[in-house]
Amino acid sequence: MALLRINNVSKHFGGLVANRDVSFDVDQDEVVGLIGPNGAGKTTLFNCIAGFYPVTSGTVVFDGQDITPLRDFQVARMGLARTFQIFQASGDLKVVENVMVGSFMRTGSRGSARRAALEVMEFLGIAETAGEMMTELPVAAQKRVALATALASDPKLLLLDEVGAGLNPSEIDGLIALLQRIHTERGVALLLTEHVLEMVMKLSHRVIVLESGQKIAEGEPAQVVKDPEVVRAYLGDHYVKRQKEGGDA
Amino acid sequence: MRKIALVAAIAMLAAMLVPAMAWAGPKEIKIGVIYPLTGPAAAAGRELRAGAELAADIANQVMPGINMDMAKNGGVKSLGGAKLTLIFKDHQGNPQLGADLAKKLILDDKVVGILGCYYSSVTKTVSAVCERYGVPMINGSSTSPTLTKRGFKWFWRTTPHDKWFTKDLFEFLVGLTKGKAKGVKAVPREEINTLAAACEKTEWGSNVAIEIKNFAKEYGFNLAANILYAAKSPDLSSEVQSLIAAKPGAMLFASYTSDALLMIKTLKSMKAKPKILWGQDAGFDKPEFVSLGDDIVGVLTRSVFLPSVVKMKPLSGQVNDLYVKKMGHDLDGASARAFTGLQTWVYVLEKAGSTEPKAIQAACNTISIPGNQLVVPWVGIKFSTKGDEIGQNVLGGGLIGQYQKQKDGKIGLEVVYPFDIATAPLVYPFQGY
Amino acid sequence: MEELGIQILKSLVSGLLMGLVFALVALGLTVIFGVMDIVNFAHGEFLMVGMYTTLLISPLLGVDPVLTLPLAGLVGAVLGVLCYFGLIRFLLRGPMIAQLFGTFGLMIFLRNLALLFMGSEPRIVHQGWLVGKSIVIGPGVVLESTKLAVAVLSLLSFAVVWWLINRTKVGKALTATSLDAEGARYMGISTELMNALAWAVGGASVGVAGGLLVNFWPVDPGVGLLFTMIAFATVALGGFGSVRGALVAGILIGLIVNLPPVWDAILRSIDAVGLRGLDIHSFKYTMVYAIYFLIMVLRPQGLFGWKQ
Amino acid sequence: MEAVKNAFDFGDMPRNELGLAAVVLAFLLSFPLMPHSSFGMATMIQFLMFSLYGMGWNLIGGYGGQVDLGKAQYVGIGAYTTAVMMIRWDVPFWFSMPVGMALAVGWSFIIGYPLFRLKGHYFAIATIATSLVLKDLFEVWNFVGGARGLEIPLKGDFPNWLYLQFREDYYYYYVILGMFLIGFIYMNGFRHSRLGYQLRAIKDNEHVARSLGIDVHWSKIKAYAVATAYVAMVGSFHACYNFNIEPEDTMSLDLSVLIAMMAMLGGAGSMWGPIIGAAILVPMKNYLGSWLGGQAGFAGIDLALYGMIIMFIAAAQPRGVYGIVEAMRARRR
Amino acid sequence: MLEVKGITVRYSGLPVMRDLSMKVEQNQTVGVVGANGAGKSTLLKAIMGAIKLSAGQILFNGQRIDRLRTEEIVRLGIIYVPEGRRLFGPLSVEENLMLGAYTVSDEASKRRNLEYVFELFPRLAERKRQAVGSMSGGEQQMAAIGRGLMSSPKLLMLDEPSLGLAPLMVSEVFETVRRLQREGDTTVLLVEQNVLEALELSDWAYILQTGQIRKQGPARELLASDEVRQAFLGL
Repeated sequence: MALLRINNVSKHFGGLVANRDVSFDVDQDEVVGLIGPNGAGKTTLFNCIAGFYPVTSGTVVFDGQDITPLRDFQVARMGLARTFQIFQASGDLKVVENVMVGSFMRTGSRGSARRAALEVMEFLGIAETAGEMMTELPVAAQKRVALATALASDPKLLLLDEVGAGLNPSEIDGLIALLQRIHTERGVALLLTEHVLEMVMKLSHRVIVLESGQKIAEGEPAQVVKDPEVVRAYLGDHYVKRQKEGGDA
Repeated sequence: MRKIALVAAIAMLAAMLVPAMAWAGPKEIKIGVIYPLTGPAAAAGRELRAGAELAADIANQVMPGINMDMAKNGGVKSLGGAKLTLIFKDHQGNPQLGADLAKKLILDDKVVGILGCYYSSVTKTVSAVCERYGVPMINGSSTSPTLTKRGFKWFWRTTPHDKWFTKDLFEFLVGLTKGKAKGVKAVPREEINTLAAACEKTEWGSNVAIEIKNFAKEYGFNLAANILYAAKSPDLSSEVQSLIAAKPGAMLFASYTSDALLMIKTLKSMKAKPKILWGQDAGFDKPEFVSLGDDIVGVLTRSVFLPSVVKMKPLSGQVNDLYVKKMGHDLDGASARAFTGLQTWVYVLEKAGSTEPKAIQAACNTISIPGNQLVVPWVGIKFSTKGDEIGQNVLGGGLIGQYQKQKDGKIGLEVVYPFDIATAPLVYPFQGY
Repeated sequence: MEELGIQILKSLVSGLLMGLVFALVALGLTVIFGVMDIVNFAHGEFLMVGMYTTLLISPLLGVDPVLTLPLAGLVGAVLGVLCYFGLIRFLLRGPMIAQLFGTFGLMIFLRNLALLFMGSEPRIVHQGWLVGKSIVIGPGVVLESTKLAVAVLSLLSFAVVWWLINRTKVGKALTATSLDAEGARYMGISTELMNALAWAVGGASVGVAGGLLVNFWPVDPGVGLLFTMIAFATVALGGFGSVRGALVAGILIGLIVNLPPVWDAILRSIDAVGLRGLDIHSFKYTMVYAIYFLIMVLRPQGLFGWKQ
Repeated sequence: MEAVKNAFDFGDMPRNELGLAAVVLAFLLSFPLMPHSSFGMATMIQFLMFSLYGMGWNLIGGYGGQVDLGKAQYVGIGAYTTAVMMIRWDVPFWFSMPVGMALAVGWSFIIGYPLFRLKGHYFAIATIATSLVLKDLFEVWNFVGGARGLEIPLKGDFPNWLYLQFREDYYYYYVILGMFLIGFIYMNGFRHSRLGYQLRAIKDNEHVARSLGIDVHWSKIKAYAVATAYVAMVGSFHACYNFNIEPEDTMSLDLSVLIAMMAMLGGAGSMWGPIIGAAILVPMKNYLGSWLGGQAGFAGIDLALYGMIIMFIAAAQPRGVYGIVEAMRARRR
Repeated sequence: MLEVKGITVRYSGLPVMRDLSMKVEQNQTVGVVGANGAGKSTLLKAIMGAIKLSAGQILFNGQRIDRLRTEEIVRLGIIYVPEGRRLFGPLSVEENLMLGAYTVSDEASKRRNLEYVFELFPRLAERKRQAVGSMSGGEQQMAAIGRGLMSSPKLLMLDEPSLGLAPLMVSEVFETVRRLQREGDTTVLLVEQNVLEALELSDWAYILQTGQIRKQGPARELLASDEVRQAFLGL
């Protein structure tokens, strides 16, 4: 029994088809990467899974329950957390308070919410920023707090939308290690979209490739990268052509 | 920045902590006067203030030309010729502010008593403060009937209230059918038996509406429409349409100034043709209303004072001359009543011979001022001390005036009721539009 | 029954006229909101300024009040531009809360400035081509000349604004600014100028409206509030920023506030004594707000709105 | 019990703010003992009333980020409940006040449900609409006295704690001060409650809030209900303090606007904002009005000045006076 | 033609671009590539005056433009086709194009440009009355580029023109850029995530990372370097 099962999900916006008949599974002990060029419909799919958009057709089953009709906050309470691609900290919350909002999903008590938040922050190595204001942190740290907040809600599955965007290579390496620990030590399944392919390749057990809203490939990272369809989708026809020409020459 | 804030805070604090440095001289009697000097009724406030000031001036000086007891004494004789000092406060039409100001006057300025407040709603809160502190308050110009139904021990009202005025109207209508009106033959009852009323729906107007309803029943008139409309409404066409559709002989209004102006304009545009058009003072008795000119010839309004009273009451003429000198125009309902209110204070103090509240209370409850002392055409001033109306002047009376074109071509109000003191023949029926 | 029919006709006519008056007053508000998403709480005070302008200037120049309309419009436009550069420009940087707050301040400021200089007494125009005239078009069906003029001006203004927005280059630039101010700047459009223009157009339209209204309505420093609340309901009902919506919603509100006489006529014609006591005149604005609230709940973007 | 602990936990407040709070508290407690004018006393009572109104407003306007211009309807419900129960059934204040709060909260749920589907200007104007509708109904509803309003009869014996009838204002002062302290401490607890955190997360970013399992719509309605309780409580007090209530002064748009204005001026979304706002605007309104407004020929100059100050604050610092304080603190750091 | 000299940009105090310098020569096509968040759009917006500089200068044909307002920069002939296209959705294709010519007062040149755009993108001509928001992503991108061409720009800056487009559309868009290179005297500054295409198109390229230039050189050379392939493809 897969933790998350996507069955033939389609999403239309007016006449625009953002996702068409996408199906795949994520297991409890898996890290799955969802890749594809810009505009392939990855974020839309995330939003459909998280209940932020109603799907046009198809079903999403999470933890044995059909969550297709549920609203986003209900889905979140089921144990499906997510991070956002564009994260804007504007408020007057301190870092620890921000993370507490996540842990308040599981408890009504401020004390235990705070303990849970601090524990997660300790785990993520950002405990020392607890008293600072969100807006005073650099972007990379803000992203970590967002991750901590999602994690503090004690999810079974974490949807990560472009967590690596805007980070430099060394920061990305740190993030990879962190995500691996989240997966192994906390037993949280991960489903991530990423532009930084390097990260997806290193982390994922399995990769799903979307293009123009459709799934075009699925498999182990090493294989998928070699898939000519994928290379073409990512690098364009010319590149494929040239590779061939190069091969011929 | 910090320093400025600190200084500002200290200044603010000081302002709150230091009581007003009003120095009480030995021969000074302080009366707190609370009127709407700004806000929507600021125009009336100006008249009220001038009326009260004029009364104080007359009381404080010896004025041989005025046939009034208080004009001869140069102060309150029984208090050793003490002079009156008026402390004006502006309640802006806000009951809460009015109450706060009353406290300020009572506690900080240590006034002997209060005069005010024009708006019935403010008079209510202010009189409640006075009642709590046991400070006498005389009210000269609030016409809500409920004010004297509360059994207050420290509240007296000189002016007749809306119930009286409305009753006057019905007496006038009945008299009209009996041929009592000057210059008009008996009007067939059917002609004016149907009434239609439109009153603004704040506390004053809705009180008037209730009185109209009750008296219509009592006098057997058919009240075909009794509309409450939102005051300061941008559009009165629907109200006017309903009034016209009721086909009334008389249209009755309770409106403040801007509504009264818009009402007349709308009535004109819709070609309303009632036989009688009557307004309950307020907006119908303002200079701006008079500026409507020919459109209001024949309109009736109740009042307690009309300039034409001068014709029959020399005393009124004397005071009016002083008022014209001060303000440039005649006394009106507001200023004459404010004058009378303060005048009552003077007579009460004279009688009490003391500024002790108890003495003033006793004086108020037993005072009787004859009509020949007053500028308003009343029988006199005498407050009821029992029954369902405590503190109400039982000798007051209303007038009904009619806008008529006078010899000099100006539009002015002539008294048409009470019939026996009418200053001009009634114009009937109303011209219509 | 015949009486009822005539009453419906009368109410339709006066509702339509009044509706066009409301629509004209709301026009400037919706134009300004359309371009920069700002609700101007001082809108009614602009109307007041227009009214006073005509009231004061007409006797000064010795011309008919109607002839001073361009001046009233000019004063409104100048006031609008001044407000934009003096206040609104700074408010745009802040959140919505600051915008409401700032225009509130403007409202209080303008109203009390008028009180300071003009006094609180209502004043009216006594003489003029439109004053006190009305046209009888049927049994009891009367067109008041000022309202008729305002209605015509209203239709004209809507036509002009529609033309300006849909048929001119400047209009396109205004639309572009309202859709995406940053994007518009990349086209070389000076959005600052466009915003100022919107305030000028908004101010002018409400200034002219005020100049015409004062032929029938008395003016005092508080006159703005009567119209502001209705204008808000009009604009929100029609959908913030929708010119067409303001026109339709204005007429709708005009018709609603003219319903009570029809109700009275119905009661008379069926002789429903029991219901006589129910005076719905006092509820006519209640109905406007209630209907506004219901429509908002059912259709949060308003009748013709495309922004939320 | 944790709720109580939360309410008294001021640990996250900057040290200088705590010091300020102690000074303010000492000042408030001892104010009646200091020499003061009665007008100053009345001003202080109004300051406390408006602080509480503002705290209520701040829950939705500040923490929730939605501008509410219809708070007066709840002042009205609280005031009328107390007045009606006192006049008709002789119910003491301490019983009618909770009933008034409960009725107001009930009404807030009824209109809150549709109201919070709206946002921005639509929400603001819809709150005006609901408040005006209720006021219009009260103006013609004879049970509550219609436009004539209700007047609470004097019991005659002072002080009367049961019916909150006192001669001297300092009794009222301590009653409202008690309410203020309870309100302030409760607000501190609310800030630390789950709903408090959730509300701030909502203001920050609704999408993120939803992804954390927060039912945004329902949370706002709940917070609105708490806000309503604050306002209705003071409304009940207002009825007893004023002895007379009318729709025109308890439910008017002016009152709603004033409440919103004070909170916005002080700084929406902070504990101190409404208090600062009331501390500035109430004395300004009263003193400026009585100093300048009473002068012949200067009618309006006080309020024109008032408008200018509001415009200036709005343009200079959208987060209000507290925003200025914060900005200064940030610069020093 | 365009010279960026040591600019620094801060967002709420934090530098997102530090001491960055670059050059665009007349009639060149210059590519700027980098990952999401590397600061590519920030660079273009800074050139457009939409973001204030904390330090540095920007010169266009020798004139300092970093103090000018956006609309003044547009009038100098720098046209920005923004990321996400920023078309005016409810307006028609033609209206959008005409807005692109907002700064042009010469009717004849407007007409000429319109014809040129329609010839370049026949599909836009077919749909000129359609609301631009209802068209497909590729068509919208054409409209956006077409709109940029309406004022005969001296420097055309394209921000991620391939974003969100199907591969076929992407090639079509790049084909257009190529054609502009051949036909006109338009200088193009191209910002792309689609590294290979961008590098193939450009004469000179900059690789941007976390707000700084990491590498620059003739585009072909960069294309061949392993470093680039690794950085962007993880291959």
